[in-house]
Amino acid sequence: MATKIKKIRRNVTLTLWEQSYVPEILRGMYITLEHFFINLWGLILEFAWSGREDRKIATVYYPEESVTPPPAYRGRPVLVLGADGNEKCVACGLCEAACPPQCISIIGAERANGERYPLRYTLDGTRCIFCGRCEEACPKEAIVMSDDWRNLCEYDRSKMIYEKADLLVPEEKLAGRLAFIRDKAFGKDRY
Amino acid sequence: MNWWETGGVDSPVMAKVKERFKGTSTLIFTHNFKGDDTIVIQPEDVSLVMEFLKDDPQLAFDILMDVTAVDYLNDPDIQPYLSGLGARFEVVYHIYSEEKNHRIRVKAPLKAEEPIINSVAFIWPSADWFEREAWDLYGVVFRGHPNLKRILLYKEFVGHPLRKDYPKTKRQPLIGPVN
Amino acid sequence: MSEQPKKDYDFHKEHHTELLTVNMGPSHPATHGTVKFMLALDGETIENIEVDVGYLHRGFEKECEAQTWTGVFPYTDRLDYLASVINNVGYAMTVEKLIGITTPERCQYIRVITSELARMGAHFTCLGAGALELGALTAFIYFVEAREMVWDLIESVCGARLTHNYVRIGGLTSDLPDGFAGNVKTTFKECRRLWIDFDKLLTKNRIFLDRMRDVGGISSADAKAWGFTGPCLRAAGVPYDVRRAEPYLVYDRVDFEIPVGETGDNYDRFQVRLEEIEQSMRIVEQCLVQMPEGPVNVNNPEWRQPSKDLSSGNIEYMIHHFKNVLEGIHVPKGEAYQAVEGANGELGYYIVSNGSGYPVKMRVRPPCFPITSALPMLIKGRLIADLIPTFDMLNLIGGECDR
Amino acid sequence: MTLALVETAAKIAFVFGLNIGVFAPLLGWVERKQSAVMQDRIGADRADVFGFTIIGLFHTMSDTIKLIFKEDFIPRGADRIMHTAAPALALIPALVAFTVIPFGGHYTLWGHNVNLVVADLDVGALFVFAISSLAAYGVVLAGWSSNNNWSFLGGLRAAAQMFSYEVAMGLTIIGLVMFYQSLSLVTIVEKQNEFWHWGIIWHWPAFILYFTCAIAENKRIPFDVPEAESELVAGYFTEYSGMKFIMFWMAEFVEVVTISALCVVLFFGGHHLPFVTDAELISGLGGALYPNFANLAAMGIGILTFIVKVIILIFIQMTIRWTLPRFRYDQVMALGWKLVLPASLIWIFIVGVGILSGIMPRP
Repeated sequence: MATKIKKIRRNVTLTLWEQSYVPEILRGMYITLEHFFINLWGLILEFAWSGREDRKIATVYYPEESVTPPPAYRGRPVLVLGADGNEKCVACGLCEAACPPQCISIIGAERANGERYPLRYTLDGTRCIFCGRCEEACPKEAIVMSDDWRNLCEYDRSKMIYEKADLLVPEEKLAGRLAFIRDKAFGKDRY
Repeated sequence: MNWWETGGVDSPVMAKVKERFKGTSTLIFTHNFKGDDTIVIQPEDVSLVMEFLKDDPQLAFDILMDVTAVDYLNDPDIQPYLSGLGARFEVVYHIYSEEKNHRIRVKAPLKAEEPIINSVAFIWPSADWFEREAWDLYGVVFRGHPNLKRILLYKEFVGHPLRKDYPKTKRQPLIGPVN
Repeated sequence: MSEQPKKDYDFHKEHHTELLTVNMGPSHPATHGTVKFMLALDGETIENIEVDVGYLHRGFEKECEAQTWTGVFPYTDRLDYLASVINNVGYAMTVEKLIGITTPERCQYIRVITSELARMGAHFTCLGAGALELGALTAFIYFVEAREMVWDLIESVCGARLTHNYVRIGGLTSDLPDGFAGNVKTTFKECRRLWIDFDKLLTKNRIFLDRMRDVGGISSADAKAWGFTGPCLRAAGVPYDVRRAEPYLVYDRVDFEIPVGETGDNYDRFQVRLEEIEQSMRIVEQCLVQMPEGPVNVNNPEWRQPSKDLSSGNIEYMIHHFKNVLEGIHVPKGEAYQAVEGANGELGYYIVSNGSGYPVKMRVRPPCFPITSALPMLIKGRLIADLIPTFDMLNLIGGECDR
Repeated sequence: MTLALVETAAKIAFVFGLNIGVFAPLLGWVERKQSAVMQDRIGADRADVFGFTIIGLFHTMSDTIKLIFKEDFIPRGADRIMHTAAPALALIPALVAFTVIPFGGHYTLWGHNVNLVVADLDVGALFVFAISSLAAYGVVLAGWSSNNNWSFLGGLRAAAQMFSYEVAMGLTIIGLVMFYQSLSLVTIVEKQNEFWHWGIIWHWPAFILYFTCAIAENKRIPFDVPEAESELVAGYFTEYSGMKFIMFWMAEFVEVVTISALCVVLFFGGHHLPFVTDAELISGLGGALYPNFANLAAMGIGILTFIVKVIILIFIQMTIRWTLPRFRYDQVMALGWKLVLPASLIWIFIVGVGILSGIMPRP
């Protein structure tokens, strides 16, 4: 493909009429007022009866309305609680090694029937950068990036050190994310 | 089979450079691994080589893309000529010619005890900040540089952090408010 | 009327005025927080300026030398944090060049799509901030709104709005979501509407023209000497774009134009970036049409983590997976340099490997680093009010310049 | 005697109550809300009293309360007296200029002649320009006394800009004064009772020039170079916080209202309705049968049209504020001395020729 070069508009010669500032101010005001009256009409319609879809304004009334993140969204990493009440994690330590800021620390132990499980699983919420490498490294799909982003901040750093109790989330809640991992991220036909 | 023995024919740029420096001892080594033409030169001749690369009409290397240093303390066997010269650092220049659309990588091995090389800031002004960064992080001295001071780190920083013998977890002395 | 007063005699000797020294930055509204200008002012004219960078230096190289080859990706996000995917793509392609593998067709198309979306986001921010610094708040908010929509698109693909962490060596973390093409169409319709509004608000506006034209100009020879690349070099009249000069990925199959300026002043840089947004949209639309179905990852467990349902059952894959995560992939010995067209210019990676899982040298060629070194030459003798648009149009990104 | 006193007190209460009590805080809300809707945003709407957030109106109240309780910080090495006096010096001229502006006409209520202007000076226009030039002192003192390089530069810029635009502003009005043969704003308004005698019809170039100078005088975009956030952090009021900061903002908003009121009086026929003269209005409302009621109604309508016109002009100023980028400092000076001043001189010449040759019929 020959390199096609496009000369940019230099607007060097302004007609005398444009030399004076007046047409430019009017053009600028026309645009901003156009936005103003479209949005105003949208607000009146919305205020009157119709609700959200009439509103032309891009912003969202945050606490009342909220934005639902897409399936690919990487929120807080959480441990998956299996149907049988035990976590799926086998304390192999791969997420601990893969985590760039090293914010995961695991102490493994074995149950009576020889299954490994994490005796203690701490994830340092103040260090976590939500990069999703723990989710990739985990061979058992035990740690998964939920789409939980609300009220993650605390006034006290020690409260942000998540222990196993605050990390466990039942599998049904994470169905969306697990489906995403099995299909889009690591599905068979992606390779 | 070592990584640098790629065989294959020399590109016109490499042929021109080899032909120019055939008799002299400037060229220590050349290779074009993965298609990147690379020449390794004696540190003393850096100004000579650079001026030739910039002024020669066929080469016309007019944009100095990058100047950086590499510390081969722990594994000198990566580059074949390092152990022979007893060199530890290596200053690497990446230069690109906009008209001819070709690139070259020039490398100059430096000994550990006196990492000094001539500055190329007078040929390409863009080298000014790159060389200051190489001095700041690696401690390579560029003779003739307009103002060789630290650029990324603060004045009172002790040592050159990117050297391999600078531990990652080293603490710096605390500096209080100046006034 | 906007010509600078030519000084033909030495002002100080005649009037013995003392220079007012002022520190602009590092936390000054116009410096976006990471650069300090030590100005010696004679009234409003800048007699002497010294640029002091390094306030956002986080030791990127030292950090990467302690990380495995795959663990470096979250760090590359934080270089040019306005267009993180381009950094990821640059790094991944350099390592793939050193290893010698090529990714499947669909992966190359998706890499181009996400890079162009990220470039649009970066240009929206740069132009919006440029207009904001000159007082045109409404124009800034229009482009922030356009950027929000593009970031929502990227979020639906990569999972995060700013630190994308989307590309891997030999592939991508995930494929495009369903209905992505439809979203792109509606978003681009909105973006073009806002682009036209922004263009109408500012491009022929006499106040804006006087502030931007003939300010901070540079000739093409000087631009090349000072290491300019990207929009700033193209504004100076040199049509150098890595996507055209050394086509990588699928840039040789898409048709787009390179905007080129004439005098290299702020107005040209502004126009070149504005035009590049339009070109990026064209590229994304063409890629969405040409993109084939198929895999996005290299099916080779030595480099790319295998698919989940295989590895959890098959012990041989499991060994590879454990070795790759714990020790990192063993990139063969050697060195490689690969340049990619970043939002600010040529973003080059120079890596040296000694065959182990950890890089020996991980050098990033920051496009805005040499451009900022030319700022004193551009601005000396001009007014303090000219420093602001010039600095904005050079578009220094703290993360990329200080690493 | 006491009746006249009561009348003046009522007028003063009305003018300053309207100006400070209603317009200044309202403009704080208007600036946020209008810019928000213009920029596809929602704008401030969180401050609520018992759950009622009438689209953000309580925000002005919450701002004022917040700023009253904020720490009133005087920087080290600042000149304390000047630093405290500067905001007052900036606010008072903007207020006082409102006294000579007639917001209504002559009405006879129960045999008593009421003239709706606080001070009916014969030199009304001159008084306004004299007072508004005092505002420059407040700004320069603020810049100089804050012991901060940025505000020092901001103060200098403000001084130079305000002086150069005062000169131009005065000259743009002389065309009108020649046309209406009087400096007193009250007679100017009286002569504009018919639509075709309004100032804008014949003097629209003077209106454009006057409006530019007025915005420059008030240091709002595109002339807000003294407080250019991107260059001088916040210009002359960098070191101000709490109530003093609010006084600078109040001065700016009151100035916006004063400018709009002046434009309405000089160019848009004060309180007159477009095609209805005062006499017709009073007779139309049953002047013969109930004179007092008719006069009272006419007075109400007069004040209402005056306020509506002022609101329209404020809306225009706000739109300009949110549309244009900012000048560079030397361009502001060049525009003031090389474009506006000569243009106003030429306009005076044109008006003179027009009047002598009879093209411009004087009312």
